[in-house]
Amino acid sequence: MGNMTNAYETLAVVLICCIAVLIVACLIRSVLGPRVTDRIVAVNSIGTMTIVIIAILSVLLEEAYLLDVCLIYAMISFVAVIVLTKIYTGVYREEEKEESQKEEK
Amino acid sequence: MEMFRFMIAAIFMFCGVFCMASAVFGMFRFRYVLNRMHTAATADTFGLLLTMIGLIIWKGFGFEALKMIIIVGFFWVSGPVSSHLIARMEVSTNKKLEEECEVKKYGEL
Amino acid sequence: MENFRLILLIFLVLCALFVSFSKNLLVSVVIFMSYSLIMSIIWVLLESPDLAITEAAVGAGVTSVLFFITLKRIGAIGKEHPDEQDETTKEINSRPAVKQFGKFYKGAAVTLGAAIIFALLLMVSNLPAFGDADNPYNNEVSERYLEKSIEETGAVNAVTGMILDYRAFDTFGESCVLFIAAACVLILLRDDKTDTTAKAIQDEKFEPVSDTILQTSAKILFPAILMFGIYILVNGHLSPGGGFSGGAIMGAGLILHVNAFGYKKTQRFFNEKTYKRVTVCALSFYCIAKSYSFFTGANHLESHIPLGNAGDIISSGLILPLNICVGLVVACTMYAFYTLFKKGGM
Amino acid sequence: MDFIRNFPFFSIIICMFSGIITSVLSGKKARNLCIGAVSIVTILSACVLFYTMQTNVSFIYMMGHFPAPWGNEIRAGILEGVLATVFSLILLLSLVSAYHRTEEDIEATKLNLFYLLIDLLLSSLLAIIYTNDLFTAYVFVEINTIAACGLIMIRQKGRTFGAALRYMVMSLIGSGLFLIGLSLLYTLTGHLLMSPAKEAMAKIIATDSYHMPVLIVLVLMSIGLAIKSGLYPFHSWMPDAYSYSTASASAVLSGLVSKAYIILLIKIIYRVVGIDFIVTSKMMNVLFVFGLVGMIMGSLNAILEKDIRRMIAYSSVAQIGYIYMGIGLGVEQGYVAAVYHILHHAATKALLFISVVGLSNVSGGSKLFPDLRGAGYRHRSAGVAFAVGSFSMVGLPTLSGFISKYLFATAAMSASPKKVFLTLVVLAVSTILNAIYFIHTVVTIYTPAEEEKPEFERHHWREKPWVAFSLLLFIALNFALGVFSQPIVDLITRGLQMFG
Amino acid sequence: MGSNLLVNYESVTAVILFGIGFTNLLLQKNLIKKIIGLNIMDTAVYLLLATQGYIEGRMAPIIVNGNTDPSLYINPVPSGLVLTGIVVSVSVSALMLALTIRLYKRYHTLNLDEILRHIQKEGH
Repeated sequence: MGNMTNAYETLAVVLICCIAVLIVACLIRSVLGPRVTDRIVAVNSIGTMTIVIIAILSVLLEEAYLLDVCLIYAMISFVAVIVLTKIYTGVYREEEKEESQKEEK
Repeated sequence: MEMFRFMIAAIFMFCGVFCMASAVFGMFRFRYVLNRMHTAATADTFGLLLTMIGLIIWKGFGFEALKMIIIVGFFWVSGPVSSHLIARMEVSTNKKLEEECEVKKYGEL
Repeated sequence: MENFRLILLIFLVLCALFVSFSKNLLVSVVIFMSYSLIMSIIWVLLESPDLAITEAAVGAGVTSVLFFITLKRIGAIGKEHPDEQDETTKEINSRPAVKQFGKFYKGAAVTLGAAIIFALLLMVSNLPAFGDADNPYNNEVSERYLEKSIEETGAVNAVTGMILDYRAFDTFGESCVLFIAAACVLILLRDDKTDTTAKAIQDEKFEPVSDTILQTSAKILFPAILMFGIYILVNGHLSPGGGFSGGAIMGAGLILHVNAFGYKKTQRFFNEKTYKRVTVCALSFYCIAKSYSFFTGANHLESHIPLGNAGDIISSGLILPLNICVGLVVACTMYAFYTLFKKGGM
Repeated sequence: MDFIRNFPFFSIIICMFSGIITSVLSGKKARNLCIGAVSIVTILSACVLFYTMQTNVSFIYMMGHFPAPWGNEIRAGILEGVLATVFSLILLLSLVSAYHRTEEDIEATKLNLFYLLIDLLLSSLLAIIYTNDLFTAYVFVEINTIAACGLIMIRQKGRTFGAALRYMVMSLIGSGLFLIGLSLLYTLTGHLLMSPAKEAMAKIIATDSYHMPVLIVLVLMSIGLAIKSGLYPFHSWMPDAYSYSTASASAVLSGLVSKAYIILLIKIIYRVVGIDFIVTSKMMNVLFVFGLVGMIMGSLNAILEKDIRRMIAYSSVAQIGYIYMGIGLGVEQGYVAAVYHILHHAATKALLFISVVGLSNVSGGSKLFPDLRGAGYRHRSAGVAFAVGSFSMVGLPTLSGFISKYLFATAAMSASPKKVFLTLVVLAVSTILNAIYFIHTVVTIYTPAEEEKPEFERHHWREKPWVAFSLLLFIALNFALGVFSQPIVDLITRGLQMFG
Repeated sequence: MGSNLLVNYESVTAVILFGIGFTNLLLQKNLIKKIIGLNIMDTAVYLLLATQGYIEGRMAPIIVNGNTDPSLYINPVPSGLVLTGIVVSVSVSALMLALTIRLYKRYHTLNLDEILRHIQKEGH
């Protein structure tokens, strides 16, 4: 059974490091991203990858309550996406209203 | 038996991480915003499912497995809704949408 | 595991640098949100799940939402204007004296920052190494919290036992910090226009357009989020979590409900009056319960609160009701912050 | 365990509870509840003072069922009793004497939030005075900062938001430095409570193992608290913060809020590090030099000011310089003089800010010197109060200012020779500068204005008896501090001996 | 005792983040950047505090099936302090954001120097 645990351990560590590299790539995407949508999508996928990392860590460190953290992240990234999209569409609609008023004048 | 189970779990988790890597690769590769958003959303949800299945196989059945299923269930309900919201925001605010993809006005469907 | 920690730490420093040098405000807020996402992975690695949950719910969740709304109210989201300066400032900035002072100020601040970093680095190099057991703070104080936490406070989670029973005065001050910050935000952002017509027009403007897809999914997810918030709240003394994070999750659930169903439906069960009543009742119960336990403790009287047996939910004396009170206060305050920032009223 | 030992705990809880209740009350009820709570707290602190004077020992009050290094605890002695009584008395007087002005400045719907901020401010002041635990002190320092920021911005004008934001940025830098010093201190000593931390610190100093980190921790903590209390180089937020808020708010802010952080610094010096280590470390000289420079520069800026409220705010920059100079002397009498100056400055500054409100009421609400000419005749009690306050600041005998300058001089005698010369010179120069701008203002308000502007109405004290009565009480407090100075100085010395 | 600088990475990162946050709070002209700098500074201090509590090879301070031997768990005191600190920094940044909104509504700029110049122009 001994070699099984460190086999699992190396598997988990390798996976976590790959996902960490992916997170850094997502960060660069969110910095470069020309449009607001890229930024929201990048943060959303950083959130999902954090969920996966914490899930793997919780199985690796044998602590069941870390899975609550993953569930919280799922909720938080969902609420953040809703708020951001509502805000951006609201801002865009106001801009259009201003332009239409300017054209009427 | 133990080695067999480890192999299956490893395969599932590697596929999951591969999906995520393809999502990130897709985000950099595609030219139009909607394509980038599409790859990120689908691959994320699928990658999450595969990794979670791998973890469940690794951990065996118990409370952790139940929690992971709840997480996947929650994500499979909220993921598409958030992608829908982002896509609708993109469509309604992108002025130069025509040359990115042909858009049928509501009337012409 | 070693190099994984390194990748995350380098990621943190990268985020901090990106934030300070990025021109666009929305980019810096988005990067700051991913900064606190990664910070909570580091809390997991440092074996403190309580912090991971609180940072996730309170730090990453509510702070980022408040930042987004502030950016909207400031108009920094839509238009790509970095920092447009009106003509007087440009004229003033072009004067040589101001430019010279600007350079001096920038140089002084950077040297001050570098000096502080250097002093602290010198300090850190003398601190005990990372993670070794025989450091000065691993003494009888933390031993007793671990050994006696079950029999003295009844809490399985030693951190919650320490917060709500051993060092309860700090946490009482803590909920007063949240209460007074909510009062200040009320002073600033609540606009009490007396004429009801203007208020009606304004309410109409903020009513979100009803979107069936979001509403159907909110019908499923809103009860799930509230249920999960109550689970974290009630299990505060058994598993990590407790009042603050449970309350923040319920606050996030309320924010989801407002965004999906609009203010009119939410006002049916949660408006300004319920906010005031819930906060005052919860905080005054907290105040009375804690003064009772302080008074009996100081005068060595026997406080007749049963501790119950360790494992189940109704145990550990006052900790459960206190967690519920703190949870209610935090949930109402987070929702109040959201509505005050967005609309200036419940 | 006689019942009186609960009084410090009762006073903190009463203020917090009344603060929580005021959030639902209306403006008028909130004011009465707040004034009732503050007067009860004054009586309770006076009883604590008398009790500790009889038993002549500082008692420890366990907050909760667990003894020292595990649970929180409050420690009350003679010094804490004196400070608590004087602070709550000054808060009560400044509330009562300017409540009509507060009602004019603040919208009716937000009046109860003002009294909520005052309640929680007093409870955090008392908690900082009484606490024996470093992290509790940090939490209540945060409550103090947010309450003070709320008080600065309560008038909802453009200027007050700018002043409040500047205050918040500077004091958050201060509390950030204080927090990192606190966490490094915890890393070194392993204790958060002050008394066990002192033994651990004594062991560290004896073995000289962490010599460099102890010095860095001390520097971080004292710079953090110096920024928050507005010592000279970090004082830029002070003039705007004090001069733009309502009358009783600026009296409370300038008199009490910045003093709480200095008391916390003295507590850390006495109870965590011990005076002997302080004398050897060079750190105190830094504070001493900053104090001296603050005394001179504060008074110079005050002379150049045209607005009377900003002038008084700059003069409190100079007074904070006095206090840090007293601490920097590093001698027992130096601390006694510093604490006495805290009491003197709290009483006189609050008096000055309240009387300025009376003067500006009768001169068309403007605060510039030309309009204030002859205001002393129009509002008799405010003119007398302002004159008494300025003479006490300048250092007229029989008033508390003279006694504190005398205490500083005697304390300087027993300090190291270099410091003696510097202190005496700077003391003399700053007294002269004080005299210049205070006497100048007293002269302007008492020179009869050439043409009597019609719209300046004369104020008769029978219209608002409360205002005149509380101004009288303020003047009496100043005279009491000056005349009965010897018993008060003995109390402070006994308090400081048992403070360690 | 000299240099275990290279051993404890977390403390070094915490100190660097504290420096970055501190200079941001002091140097940035834009108010939103200042508030983000404040948040970075606070999280850096909490990282430093929580790193001191960590002990290699021990579990989180949740007593597993009644076995209360302290050498199994890490030190719970720092995580208690940081829990309080996180909520303090959330309430402070909410207050600062509200102030920024009111300042922007009044002066239509986020640059602190411009705001202070407008205030001086307004006179007493």
